[in-house]
Amino acid sequence: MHAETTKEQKTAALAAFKDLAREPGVPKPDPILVVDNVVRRFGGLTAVEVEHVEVQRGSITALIGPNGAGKTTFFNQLTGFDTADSGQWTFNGRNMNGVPAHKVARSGMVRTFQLTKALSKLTVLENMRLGAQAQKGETFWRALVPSLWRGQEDEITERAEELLTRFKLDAKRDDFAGSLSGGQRKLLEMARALMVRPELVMLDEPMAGVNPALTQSLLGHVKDLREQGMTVLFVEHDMDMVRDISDWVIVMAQGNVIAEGPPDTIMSDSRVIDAYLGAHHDAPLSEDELEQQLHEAEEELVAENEEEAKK
Amino acid sequence: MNAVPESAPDSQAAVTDRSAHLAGAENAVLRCDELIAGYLPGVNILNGSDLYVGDGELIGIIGPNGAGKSTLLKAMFGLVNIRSGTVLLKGEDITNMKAHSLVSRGVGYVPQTNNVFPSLTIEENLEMGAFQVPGKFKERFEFVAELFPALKERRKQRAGSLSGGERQMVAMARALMTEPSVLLLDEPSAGLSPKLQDLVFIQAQQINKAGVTVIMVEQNARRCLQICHRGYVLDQGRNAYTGTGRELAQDPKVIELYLGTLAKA
Amino acid sequence: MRRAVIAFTAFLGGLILLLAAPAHAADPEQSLRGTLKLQGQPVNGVKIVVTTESGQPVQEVTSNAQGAWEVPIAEPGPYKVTLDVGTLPKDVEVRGGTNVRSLTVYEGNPATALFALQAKSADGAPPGDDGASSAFWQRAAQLTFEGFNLGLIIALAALGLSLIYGTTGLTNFAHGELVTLGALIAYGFNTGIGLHLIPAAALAVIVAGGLGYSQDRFFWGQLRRRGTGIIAMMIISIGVALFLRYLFLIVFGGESDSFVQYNAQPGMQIGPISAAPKNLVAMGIELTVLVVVGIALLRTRTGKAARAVADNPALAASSGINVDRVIRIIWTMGGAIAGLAGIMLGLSQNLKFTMGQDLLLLIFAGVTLGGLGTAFGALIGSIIVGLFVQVSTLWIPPELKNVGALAVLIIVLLFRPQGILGRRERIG
Amino acid sequence: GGSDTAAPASPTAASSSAAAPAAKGDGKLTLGTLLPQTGSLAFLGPPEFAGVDLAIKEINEAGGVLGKDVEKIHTDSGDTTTNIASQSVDSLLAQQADAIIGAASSSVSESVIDKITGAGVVHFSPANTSDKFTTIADKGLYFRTSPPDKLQGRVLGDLVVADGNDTVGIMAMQDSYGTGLADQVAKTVQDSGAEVVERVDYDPKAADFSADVAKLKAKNPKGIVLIGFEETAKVIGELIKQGLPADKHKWYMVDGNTSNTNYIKMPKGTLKGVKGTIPGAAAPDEFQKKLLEVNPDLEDFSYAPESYDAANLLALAAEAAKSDAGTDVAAKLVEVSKGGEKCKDFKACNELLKAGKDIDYDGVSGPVEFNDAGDPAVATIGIYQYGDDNKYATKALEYRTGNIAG
Amino acid sequence: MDWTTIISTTVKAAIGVETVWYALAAIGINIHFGYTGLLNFGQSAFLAVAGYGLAVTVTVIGLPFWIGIVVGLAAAVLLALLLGIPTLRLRADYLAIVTIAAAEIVRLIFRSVAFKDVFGGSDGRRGFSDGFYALNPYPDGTYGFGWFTFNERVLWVLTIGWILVGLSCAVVYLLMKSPWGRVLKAIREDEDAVRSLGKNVFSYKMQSLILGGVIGSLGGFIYGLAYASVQPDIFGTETTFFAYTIVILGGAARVFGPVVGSMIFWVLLVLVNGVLSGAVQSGFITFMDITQVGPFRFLLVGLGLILLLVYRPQGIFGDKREIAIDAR
Ligand SMILES: Nc1ncnc2c1ncn2[C@@H]1O[C@H](COP(=O)(O)OP(=O)(O)OP(=O)(O)O)[C@@H](O)[C@H]1O
Ligand SMILES: Nc1ncnc2c1ncn2[C@@H]1O[C@H](COP(=O)(O)OP(=O)(O)OP(=O)(O)O)[C@@H](O)[C@H]1O
Ligand SMILES: [Mg+2]
Ligand SMILES: [Mg+2]
Repeated sequence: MHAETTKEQKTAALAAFKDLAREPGVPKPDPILVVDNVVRRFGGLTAVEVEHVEVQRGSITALIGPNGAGKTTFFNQLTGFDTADSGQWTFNGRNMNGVPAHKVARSGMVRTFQLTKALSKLTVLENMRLGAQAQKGETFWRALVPSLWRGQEDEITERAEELLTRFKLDAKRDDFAGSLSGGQRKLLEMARALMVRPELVMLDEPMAGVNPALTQSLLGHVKDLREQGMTVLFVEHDMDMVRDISDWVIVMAQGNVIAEGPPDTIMSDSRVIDAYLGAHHDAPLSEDELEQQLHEAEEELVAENEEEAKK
Repeated sequence: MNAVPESAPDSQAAVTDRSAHLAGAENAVLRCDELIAGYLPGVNILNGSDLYVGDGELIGIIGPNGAGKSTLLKAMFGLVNIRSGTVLLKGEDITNMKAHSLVSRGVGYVPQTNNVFPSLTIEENLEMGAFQVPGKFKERFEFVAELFPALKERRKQRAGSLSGGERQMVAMARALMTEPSVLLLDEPSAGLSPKLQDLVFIQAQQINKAGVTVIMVEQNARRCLQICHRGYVLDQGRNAYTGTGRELAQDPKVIELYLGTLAKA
Repeated sequence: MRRAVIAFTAFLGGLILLLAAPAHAADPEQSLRGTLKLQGQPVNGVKIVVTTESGQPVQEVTSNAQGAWEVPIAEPGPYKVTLDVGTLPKDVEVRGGTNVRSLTVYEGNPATALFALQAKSADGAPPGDDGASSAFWQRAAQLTFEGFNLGLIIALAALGLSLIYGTTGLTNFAHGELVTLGALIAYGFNTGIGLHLIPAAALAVIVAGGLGYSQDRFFWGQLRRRGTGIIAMMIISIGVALFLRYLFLIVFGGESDSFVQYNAQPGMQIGPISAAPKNLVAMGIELTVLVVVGIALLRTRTGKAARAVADNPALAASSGINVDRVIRIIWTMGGAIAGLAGIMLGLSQNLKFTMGQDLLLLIFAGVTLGGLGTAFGALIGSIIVGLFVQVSTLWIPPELKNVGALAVLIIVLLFRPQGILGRRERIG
Repeated sequence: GGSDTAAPASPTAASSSAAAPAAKGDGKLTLGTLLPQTGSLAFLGPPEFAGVDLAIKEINEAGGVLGKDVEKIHTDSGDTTTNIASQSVDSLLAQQADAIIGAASSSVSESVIDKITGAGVVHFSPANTSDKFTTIADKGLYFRTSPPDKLQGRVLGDLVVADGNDTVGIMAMQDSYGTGLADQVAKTVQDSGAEVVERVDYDPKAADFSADVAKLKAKNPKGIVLIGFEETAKVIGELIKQGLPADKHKWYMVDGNTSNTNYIKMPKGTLKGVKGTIPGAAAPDEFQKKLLEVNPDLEDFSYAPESYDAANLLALAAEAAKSDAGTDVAAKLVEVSKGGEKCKDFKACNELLKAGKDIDYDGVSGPVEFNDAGDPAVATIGIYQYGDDNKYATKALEYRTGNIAG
Repeated sequence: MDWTTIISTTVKAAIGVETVWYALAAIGINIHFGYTGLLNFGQSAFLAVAGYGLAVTVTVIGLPFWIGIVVGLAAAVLLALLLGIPTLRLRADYLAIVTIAAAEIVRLIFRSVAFKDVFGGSDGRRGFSDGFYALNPYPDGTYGFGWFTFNERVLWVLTIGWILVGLSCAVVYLLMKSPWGRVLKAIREDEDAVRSLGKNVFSYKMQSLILGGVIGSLGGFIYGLAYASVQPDIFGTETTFFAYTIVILGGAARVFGPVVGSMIFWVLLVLVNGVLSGAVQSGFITFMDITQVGPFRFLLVGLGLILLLVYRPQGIFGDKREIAIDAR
């Protein structure tokens, strides 16, 4: 498997996962995030009901599941953007329920939004700079004296520019973020979250709508993050990506964690295939398969029509 | 703007010359000629795009982020002001025509973002989809409910509280309510689970088989090229490559610049 | 020194006046006087003693057959008047107990001392706590009614605002002026042409609707087409408000006036409440309009389209909705409803060029309290505001009655930031 | 305002010690007005402007002042919310106004008095009632012909008691006019042995007055004193609705709302028997006819007499001083207002002046005798009564004259 | 028509006291609304509490002028805290209404009979400015040339006023260039995004509310000192509306926007008035009489506001691109 990218952290992560049981809620050797009994209901609908889940430090963990499984809602609970009906979770051993969103982020757990939140009337570069933590110039009194924060600002800018280049947004650096295309916003969202230098970054469908060529080059970057010691938890529907970069996969359905395991195992799990992946979970369709599928579909349609005609 | 493909598009699929376009566009259902359009004064996003769709064709548009794919669709649909160039629908000039009059001419559109009415329920969203043909609502509703059963269960839920994927379903379903004869889809598969992505592609194909002309913008480029008759690669507001889906999917240049090799592994 | 000058001047002035105006010359300087009555009947033969402040006797008199008494006073200044209780008829007493009045007599003017007389009752005490508490409840009932009365007018005005806000996102600060406009048009038909108020009002509502339509057709619609942002539009609406308000001032004048009919209509007593018939009819009309429009918005195709346009105009257009047409319908309705609200306000109050402006804050409070952009929210919010404005006067001085309503707005939003019927947006 | 002798006690003494700038008359008397064309008191503007216009018309017909026609410049005082009075004063001062008649609102006057008196110009208000102006630092340049609230309050209070109302309710507009008058009425009534069972200060801008009236109703007073301006029509509508009509309870009104135009649309007899007090020794009837010649659209006449008197007094003082400079005029204002041969209009007074006599101008609003603080010292209050047609009889029931200070 | 008068009053208005204190109020609003996106429609309340804080401290309690200023500033900060705690969680349009409500409550309390002993009812308070004028370095007299003159009192107020305006602009300039300002602007765009990046949104909003309120309150001082009085009705919603107008005129989120906006606003108001009354008086305009000039002027102001925003929605200094971004 991708021997060329296997580095120290990756080996460590893989080693950690090696002997783990493939079952929901399995304890990890060195969890950075431990979640217990988190429940969130909307009226009669139980959006999230997670009994126990752990995320291994220094790994790339994918969170997958059908639409409406509760992945985003789960993220919202963990990061303080919504209040869970019950349950508790710890990050780095610290109890995090009830902690307001900004404190969650400061403690090193940063999330991105599925429906992007670009700061429209700030330039792309300013968007990026905003992400940096512990800025001296962000306290009122020090802000009044530019010399106190200039140096730090330059560093931040440099870092921001690096990231922008990486995310192919460098040409847009001085444009308003509001004028970005859908995909560019996704990119900005992710790049901005990385500016925080979090310990755990939670990406909510970072690559939906991003051009595949670019996605590919960004995956390398995500892997680098792991090498830098970051933990990545991401939601994604692109199975190629999941297979390529994740060390571990957690599957949610109807609010519950239904399966956990390494990508390959998960993708051959029949429940996962039923609930999520569908008939062709593997690789893109070959021409023949495509033909066949079409054929099947057509037949179905014909059958339907006939049925209707009978009525 | 994004990086320009370094070498001029010179591979076999590279067809940017207008003669081919003009030839093909002769009897097109929908055609755009040298569109120039943009949002901000003085900044053009589309720099003379050409595009045509024949009757019953399924067209794919791919390209890097910010290339102007969405803008192209919006321009055709009257949501972005066209600065020069023309859009013809079945020979009729529809340049800068209001969106709602296009709907009555049988054009349907699924936007990429903000594609549901958040404060309306799912059912009402779909009702709006059938705004011009209220009589058909029941029948069409049954149809889309079968496609996306989740929608029927939740018909009274406000779309604003739906998950990203659920919204995408609503958006797709809304456009299918009218039985359009030309359908513009802007990344319909984004955010959907693999199973539903399949469904969307199959549906697109089926709808197309049923005689509907489809233009589809996709970042799931490989899948898109697999099912489409012809494809356009858009870069910097211009057509960089055109060709049949298969041609484009196999063009090494296109693969390198736009498709990536990941999925091939 | 200064006082002396003033006194002298005054004296001089008084003197000259006396000379100049013979009508007054007949009056013998100043006096102390009064009339004693018991239940409307004069009481005579009661002794009244007038002394100076320090107790120097001035004069004693007894009340005459009309119950009147009068003591001429030579020197202006403070005096004491004592009623000799012993000379009162049996079973009669001075209300309040004290029979001494100390009052000042001013130069050239009579001063009246009043001794209210009452029959001695067995228990002595006039209606006590019981009466007070029943008066309290009666007032509470009246205020509740008034709360609904005012609340419904606010709701009607708020409905127009809410419709327009809900569909176009425009926070229309000129809405108060649209309310005034309706009232003034009706006034024009009513007094200018001499139509009876009912046809005049009907006509005015139609005209107000037409003006609403043209406002959008020729003004707001054009701005939308130019891509004017909503904040800019909001500020523009402040400009429109100024423009219209002062136009009204020029045309209508600064005074207030009323319709020809139903002016100062006497109330009738319904249980603990007194209400004028016009109030009841107005409330009926208001409630009907509110409910009908509210339901229409929820159920009809155009109503749903209006909400769709509110959410996302571009998508609405993509769904085949003629956005401009929907907005125009809403503006027409909004204008007509605002006009009707103005007429109702003018009916129950008076007409003035600032009448709408004076109500605007309460309208906004109502709309916000209920949840912006929801028709029934506007209804509920406005009625709550109306009720608080009125009922809070049970405990706070009436001059501060708006404080009660505004405070409740703040408190409710503290617990429900999205308003009573508003819904919170999902994050993420 | 406080004369220099009276001022030292006031906190603003420091700035008042500065003498007014040297007078610089140009031989032509220019009267500026600073009266409400806009704002919440806009309804008071037309009668006030008309009063000044009428006076100036008569003055100029009688040959003007110092041989020249009096010039007038009208400006808008707005109300305190619009804040344009100060700009208006700037423009008046720039146009060499010698005296400024205004403002209607005490608050507006307060905000510009420094500016006006600082320029050595007479500040003459026809309507300010706030007692602050008695002691304000004004360099001796502030005067007013405002209705004498204290006297009116006393007269009204006595009237209420004399009519045998042992329980009295007061509805007063919440501003310096309303509360000042209400205080005085309440005091008189209470001293006389009647009881003020309820006093409601209401916000004149309120959308409706039902709560205010309900509060009054709960105490069921025999006599109801209504103090306010034209919004009283709304209050009356509410009184009638809630069952406190004038034929069951006795109503009393004041100069601000005793009107012949505001209530005529009400059903016949609504105001029958209601009594109102208006300052001035004559029925305003005749005067109002003259005003209507100046402005036929007038519907309200509040403060027109006071404005008219202000203009006349200024003109007479200028004649007496033989100068149009503000400080000179101010110096003569007290003199022409009292202590001399009585006269009632500019023409007559001016002739007396020309004949070298000391004059005492008696105006439409009352005898207008200034004390040294520039406040009117003596006044006449007429008591009027409404008839079946919701208008008051032009003949007063009685006049009462007295010292305002008491 | 008397052009000297018209021009002289206009020029004076451009730098006059009203321009100064409206500019200060508008600078505050610019911080709230322009930079932070807080639709604070209760700005007049900040002016009010500051003015009354000074007035009551000096006249009722009898403390010296400087303490009055400190009390006024403290009152503004306190108001910001009181107003902010319940309201800063609200969506922009809700916030607008709630702040109007709060400001009205403040005004109604100041003018109420119930508190007349403290706040002076509808007449307000006067007699607290001596301490300020005692500091006046200008000797008595008039200063300037020709028709362009001020007396020493006005000159002193204007000096202080413009210094305050200058300082406020400098502070705004420095802050908005800084990361602190960046956070505010980001909050204006999307709070949740900012929260997700670890910034305490509430705290920044509160800082913004306090800063804008305090700068606005300086306007309240200038008003009170220049007129030597405070009155409740000046602090009505109209004042806030005009201040908003000024902000938009100048261009929101521009450092000098409010200052230029205020100058333009007052110049227009005075110029229109001068020209109109001049024209009426000298008979060029006959369709209205002189007493209608007042309303007509405001009518024109309304019209001017409309036209300006229609043809230049971004204001004088604004950036057209910014406006185009969120056009609906
Ligand atoms: N505020 C809300 N009110 C009502 N229902 C809600 C709300 N938020 C989420 N839901 C429901 O909860 C379920 C879980 O939503 P969530 O967004 O977490 O799904 P998801 O797993 O992220 O899906 P996707 O892959 O489509 O993004 C959905 O069915 C959604 O409709
Ligand atoms: N509302 C807007 N205002 C200004 N500029 C815009 C706007 N929307 C898009 N743009 C600009 O137009 C360019 C093309 O945008 P468009 O949305 O058409 O791209 P796209 O090809 O659909 O990209 P993606 O695949 O990321 O959706 C982008 O570079 C962006 O900067
Ligand atoms: Mg999701
Ligand atoms: Mg796109």
